[in-house]
Amino acid sequence: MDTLSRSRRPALGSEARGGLAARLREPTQMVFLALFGLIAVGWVLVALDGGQFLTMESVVGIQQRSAALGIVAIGQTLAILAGSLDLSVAYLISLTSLVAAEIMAGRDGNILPAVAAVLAVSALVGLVNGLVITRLQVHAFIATLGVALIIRGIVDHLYDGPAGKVPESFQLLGYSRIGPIPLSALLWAGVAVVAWFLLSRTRLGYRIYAVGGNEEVARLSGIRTSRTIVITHVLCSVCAGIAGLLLAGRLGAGAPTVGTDGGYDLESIAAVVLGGTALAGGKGGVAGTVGGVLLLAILDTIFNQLEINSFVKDVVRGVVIVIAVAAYARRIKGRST
Amino acid sequence: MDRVLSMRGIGKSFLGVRVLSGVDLDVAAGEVHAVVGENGAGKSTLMKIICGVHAPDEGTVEIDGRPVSFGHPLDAQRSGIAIIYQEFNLLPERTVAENVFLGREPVRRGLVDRAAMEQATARLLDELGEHSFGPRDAVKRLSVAQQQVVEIVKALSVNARLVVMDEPSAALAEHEVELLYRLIGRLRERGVAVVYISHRLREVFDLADRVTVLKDGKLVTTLPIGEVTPDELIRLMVGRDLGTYFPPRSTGAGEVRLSLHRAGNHKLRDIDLELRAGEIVGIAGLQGSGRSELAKAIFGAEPFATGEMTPSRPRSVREGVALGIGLVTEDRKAEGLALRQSVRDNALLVARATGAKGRDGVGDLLERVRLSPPRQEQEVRYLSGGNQQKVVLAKWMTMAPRVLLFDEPTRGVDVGAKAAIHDLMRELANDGMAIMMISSELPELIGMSDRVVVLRDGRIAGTLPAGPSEEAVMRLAASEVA
Amino acid sequence: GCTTDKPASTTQSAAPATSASQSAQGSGTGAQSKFFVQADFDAQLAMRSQTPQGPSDKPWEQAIAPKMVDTAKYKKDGPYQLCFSNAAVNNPWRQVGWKSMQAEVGLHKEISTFTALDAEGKDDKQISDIAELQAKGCDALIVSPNTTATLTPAVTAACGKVPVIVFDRGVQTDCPVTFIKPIGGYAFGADAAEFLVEKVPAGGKVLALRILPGVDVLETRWSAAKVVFDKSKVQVVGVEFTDGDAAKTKSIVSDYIQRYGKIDGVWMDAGATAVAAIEAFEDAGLPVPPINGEDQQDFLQKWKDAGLTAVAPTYPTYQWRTPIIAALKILKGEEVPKMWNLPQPKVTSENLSTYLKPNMPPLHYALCGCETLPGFPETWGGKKN
Amino acid sequence: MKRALPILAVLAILLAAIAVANPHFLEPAGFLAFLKRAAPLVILAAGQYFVIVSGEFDLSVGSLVTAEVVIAARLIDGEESATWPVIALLIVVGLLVGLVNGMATTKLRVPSFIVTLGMLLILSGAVFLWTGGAPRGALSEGFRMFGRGSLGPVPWSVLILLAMGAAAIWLMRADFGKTLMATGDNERAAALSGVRVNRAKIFAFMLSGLAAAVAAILLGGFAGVSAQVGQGLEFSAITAVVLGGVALGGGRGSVPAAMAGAFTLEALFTLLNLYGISGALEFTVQGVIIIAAVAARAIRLPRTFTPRRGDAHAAS
Ligand SMILES: Nc1ncnc2c1ncn2[C@@H]1O[C@H](COP(=O)(O)OP(=O)(O)OP(=O)(O)O)[C@@H](O)[C@H]1O
Ligand SMILES: Nc1ncnc2c1ncn2[C@@H]1O[C@H](COP(=O)(O)OP(=O)(O)OP(=O)(O)O)[C@@H](O)[C@H]1O
Ligand SMILES: O[C@@H]1[C@@H](O)[C@H](O)OC[C@H]1O
Ligand SMILES: [Mg+2]
Ligand SMILES: [Mg+2]
Repeated sequence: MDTLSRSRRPALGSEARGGLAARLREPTQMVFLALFGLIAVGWVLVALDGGQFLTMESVVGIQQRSAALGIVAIGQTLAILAGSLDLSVAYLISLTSLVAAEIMAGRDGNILPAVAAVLAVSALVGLVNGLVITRLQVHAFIATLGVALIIRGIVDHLYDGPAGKVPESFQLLGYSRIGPIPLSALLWAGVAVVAWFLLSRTRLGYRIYAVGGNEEVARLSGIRTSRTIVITHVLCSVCAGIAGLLLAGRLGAGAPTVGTDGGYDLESIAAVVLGGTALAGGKGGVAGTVGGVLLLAILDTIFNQLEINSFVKDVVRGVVIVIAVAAYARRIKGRST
Repeated sequence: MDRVLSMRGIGKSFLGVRVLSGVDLDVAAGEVHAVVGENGAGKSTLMKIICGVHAPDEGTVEIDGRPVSFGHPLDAQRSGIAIIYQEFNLLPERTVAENVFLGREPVRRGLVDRAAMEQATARLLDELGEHSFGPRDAVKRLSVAQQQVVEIVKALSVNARLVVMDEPSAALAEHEVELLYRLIGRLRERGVAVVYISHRLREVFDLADRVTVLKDGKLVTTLPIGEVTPDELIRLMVGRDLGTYFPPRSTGAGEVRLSLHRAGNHKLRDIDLELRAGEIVGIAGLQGSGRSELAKAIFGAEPFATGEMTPSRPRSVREGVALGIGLVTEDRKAEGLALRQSVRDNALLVARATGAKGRDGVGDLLERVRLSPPRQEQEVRYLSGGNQQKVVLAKWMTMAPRVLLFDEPTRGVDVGAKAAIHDLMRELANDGMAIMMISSELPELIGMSDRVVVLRDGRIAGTLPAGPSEEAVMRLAASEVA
Repeated sequence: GCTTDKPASTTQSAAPATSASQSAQGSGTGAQSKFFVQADFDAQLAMRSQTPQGPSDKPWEQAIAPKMVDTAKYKKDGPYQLCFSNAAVNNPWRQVGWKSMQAEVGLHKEISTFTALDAEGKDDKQISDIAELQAKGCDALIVSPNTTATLTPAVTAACGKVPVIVFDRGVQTDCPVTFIKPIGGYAFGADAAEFLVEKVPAGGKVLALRILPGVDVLETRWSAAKVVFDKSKVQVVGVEFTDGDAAKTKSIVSDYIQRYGKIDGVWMDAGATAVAAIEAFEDAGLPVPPINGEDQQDFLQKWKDAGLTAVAPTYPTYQWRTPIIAALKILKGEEVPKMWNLPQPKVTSENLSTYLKPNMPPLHYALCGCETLPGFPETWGGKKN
Repeated sequence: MKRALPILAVLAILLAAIAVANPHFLEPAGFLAFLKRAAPLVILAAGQYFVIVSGEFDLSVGSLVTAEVVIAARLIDGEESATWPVIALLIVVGLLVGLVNGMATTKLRVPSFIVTLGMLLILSGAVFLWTGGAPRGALSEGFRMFGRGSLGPVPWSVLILLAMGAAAIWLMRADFGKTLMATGDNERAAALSGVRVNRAKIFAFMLSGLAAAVAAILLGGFAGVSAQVGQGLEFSAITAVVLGGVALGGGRGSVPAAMAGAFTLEALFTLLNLYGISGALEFTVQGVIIIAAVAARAIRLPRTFTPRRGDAHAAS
């Protein structure tokens, strides 16, 4: 019963190695092309309107505006790359802003304990998210939505308004800048670099891609997939915690609604997919997310400068996100056939 | 003898179906041990038990004389076991080097040492004589054969004491198979134990020191390769004589149900073919020769772009179905069944999709395909492979097709069900259906077909009358190699 | 170089934490809000009976007990660029006010540019907006803060660069040249509560409905009502948050009706969902008890149609005109009140007919002060009749 | 129906607990009031069910409900005669939004999570762009009758709920439902059996849009115009469906179970209210219960049958 199995399959494509052009067609690179395109369009529009587009202040503004979202979106990138997602970040941001401001209570000496507490609380939330997903086998959507509700209840129960006080020195995090670069943007850049490094240079990063790419393949290759998912969620939550710290620094207090007002849950997911990371996981990266967040921020800036009302902005955002992801889908399809 | 692996009384069931029972297997250091058996005999399952993917329900596994129980593939890896899985096990989005070292990336000062990883991969590729791609290429850009090489490299990179190869050569070209031979030779010299699974008996006789035969999940025997001839080995695997088994051939072909003239698409060229009522046409060819594509093109799933097809050329599945064409796909689970739906819902899927009538007869149909016992409300995922295939058949029979295409209809189907399916195919032909059958099992193909059409590189290499010799088919299918 | 866009200190009047009147427990009203400041409460209640200064036909230019501040140092020649950082336009109250403000701007030729940024209800965005506006060369900056505590640092920062005018919700610093608001939340809350205490028989059950916690203009309304209820003989059977959602409001009221059989009065911290509350009684086949709403047309209409026992304290939207007027005064060097307390009338059954304007849409606020502005009534969604 | 048993048991327990706290609940009037209140969410859950069972998500229903109510108010503007044309228009809008969601998901091959997230932004932006930031206009009495009034003792919304529920059950028993289910289970197998999978999914999104339109008519009728009316409803609807044992990822679960999930959620809200759980902690209890309910289902099944986390990668 010798089967007819001797085979020769032709290579799928002639180009085994991707050239520059191919690289630029990667979704994560495309977002930067879109970004430059948008800046050009913005420039023209604002000039026609009689304004100046990238002034010092608007450049600072863009960075300030995007720092918190940027940091959350980095965490969300990790979760999505691992094939998961996190809907609890918005409430966690509110919670950690309160934890930070309450512990700081206006005293410089309390900054370190407050930061430590924020990191601990957010890591714990991430741990819960991860364990509910892996141990209790609850779909990430429901698991993190449930955890979001739990945090929401606690926050709303304990607080009915801004609370705590962030000392002057810590508020510098929200306001200081070095030349045109705000400290908050540096913090964002720092988080991004760490995440980039983690993803591209550490075993954990490789495992995140593997688990998100194909959990079964990862498992068969000897990767402890559950552990990877749990760690990823811890990291994602810690990013949210850092964003909470930053916002506490900016607001001078903790605020029970700062996370949800900012829409950080869905907006961070939007930024990640805008940056070309596949919602199904395993493909994409931090650079694209940074591009996605900047794209949203530049859109904001253009609308701000043209004083177009926020409702138009929502419409445009919605359209941009869908079109961008459709374009990525087209690229990928075009290449594989 | 220095036993690396020793398995005793291994038993395993899936969803209440016994897949393995009382299997013993010993593999010594420096030995190449072949495991053979029919599709579904349980070879892969046994290997997955060795590698910690499945835990055995009963029995013991010893490595180097120490009992082990692996809870995770990682445990097996740490015990020095490497495996090339039968199914593809790569991440298409990652590079070759990343796949090779997946889960075992070399680190330096806490960071993944890309350079070391890529060098080691390059060296292994070099040893295999593989120069058509490099460590940094994305796996998704590689051909199936190239990907298989990556799998081999992945297993070799472990530096294991025991390497399990589950059909490693299935997608390899001739020269790559020879490299594989040499590599296995080198592993043997280093005292590594190799478990080698293949359906190609030539490889088994070329490589193995001993051979273990599985049949229906049970151990038949383990023999030194010198004590058995190919014919005897086949008899051990199949447990009966093959020739007498198939139902009697057609008594005469009827009207032309479907004909192709110079039809082609991205994969196929100049296909001229007639399918007649009452006739079973077998399609032979090497893997990748375009057999499945031919079936899908006739059916409308990957339509012909050029040429003629009468009565007409379907541009979609629905058009194909409207022409009375049905396709039993080669991958039942991925393409044939909605596994979580009931037997009844699956059987009625085509009828419902096309809004056809005649659904009351589904019970009779299920009886006719000899689904045993006919449990209409059961989810199909709980059925055995053979019963699942019968449900797929029933699904197409609801629309009383004029032409029915079978792609690997008995793959992973046990002997009894296989016979039932064969009988049924002949019955349908006798009732006036035109049948086209693709099978990689030559004996089956030869035994069933009234005519054998051989494909090579997307073209028809030749047509043989009923009952050709295997050699005749092979010569047409692989003339470039011969 | 290292710079900060933040001022050296933002620690004026840190927190209004002097919580007074530990109220009677068991009255059902819960603990007093940390936003409660006895002195402000007393001052506001007193202001209700004071006569405002200024033209009585233009309440948005009037001020109660003003303490004027000199603005000579801000004097400059026009034309002027005014900037406005708006917390949001996310409810009808703000929508009406925003229309009025834009119309007010249109009245003044000397305003060459009016730049407004909408923070969409996000503190963080408003902080950036304020910073960005400072850079636009505004001659004056108007701020309607999203939340009190959290916008304080940003407003303080702006104070150092331009004259700042804050209105509606406050900030915890007195650096703005002027803070414009109607009398305030205490007066609102007390007006409604006093009405209920008068109309609801002793021992009667009152349900208190609030939008959401944590906004000072709303917190003060409730805390004043609490003081009034705690001193009275009515029983507050529940204090619930409605999120300003009509459906939720209606459900909550229905539940209370079911649970207690009878509710004798409804207090509300804002009128937007008053009609929903009223409907809950109607749908249960019960008479509508004494209730308060706000100066929204749908409530006033219902009040008239159903002959309710009701009152409508107001938080007039005409206050949106005042910041523009104030900004121009400041830039012309005219003095303005430090605390610009606008009159805060209440609608009663006696004056109901003067406020009810059937040609205006249901969610319109009667005290828009917009009747004389160009574009009225269409711009505010009304029909010419 | 067998699948719906666990959720029905939970529902029965919750209803019993409500009855203990509030005996009036067992009287026809009390129970009808509960049904009336639950009707919009139950209808939304039925709509969401079609989408989820086909393997997709619809996050746009909340803002669609808001948009529909706001549109209705502005167009009717208190004019009785406008009632029926506007109701017809709302239904068309609901179907149209579903059509766009479905087309973008199937034809542009954008994950429905993203498509409907985009739609959420677009709808909430567009409708307020049109009205200037807050609702304007007013609903007519005729319009409000459906959410507020009754036919004899039975509220209209309960009748509409019964009709919609029956229609949903019928649809799922019909060819459409069976092929939709197969599509959600194994899209490729369905396509190779001649199922028009894209069309089935588009239809599912349109049903969800239709459900949102009907829910909007009931909610607008119940309490009048409000900009908050749809807030968070998408998450409630998805939660309800999942509580009913319908798996994200598609191919499993029944419509009655999804609707039972919505009733359960509504009963939970009512119960928490009745027992006076502090308004805020309500969310915490809700979160715990949702996770527990879904986890319990996963764990009860033998391990080999449980869906791997991966197989429902929601999102894609
Ligand atoms: N995870 C599983 N769940 C249920 N059944 C399974 C599973 N894995 C294998 N089986 C069944 O177990 C039997 C043995 O399968 P196995 O893959 O071990 O056969 P094999 O000898 O490797 O066949 P082949 O030559 O086709 O690779 C088959 O009937 C198969 O359908
Ligand atoms: N060695 C392999 N391992 C895994 N998948 C393979 C392999 N060879 C082919 N395939 C994939 O499996 C499908 C079935 O291949 P099969 O063995 O039936 O040969 P075939 O039908 O002649 O191939 P094709 O249909 O590509 O001509 C192919 O379409 C291809 O995508
Ligand atoms: O003052 C309040 C305002 O700030 C809010 O936005 O709407 C209601 C008003 O009463
Ligand atoms: Mg096998
Ligand atoms: Mg094939």
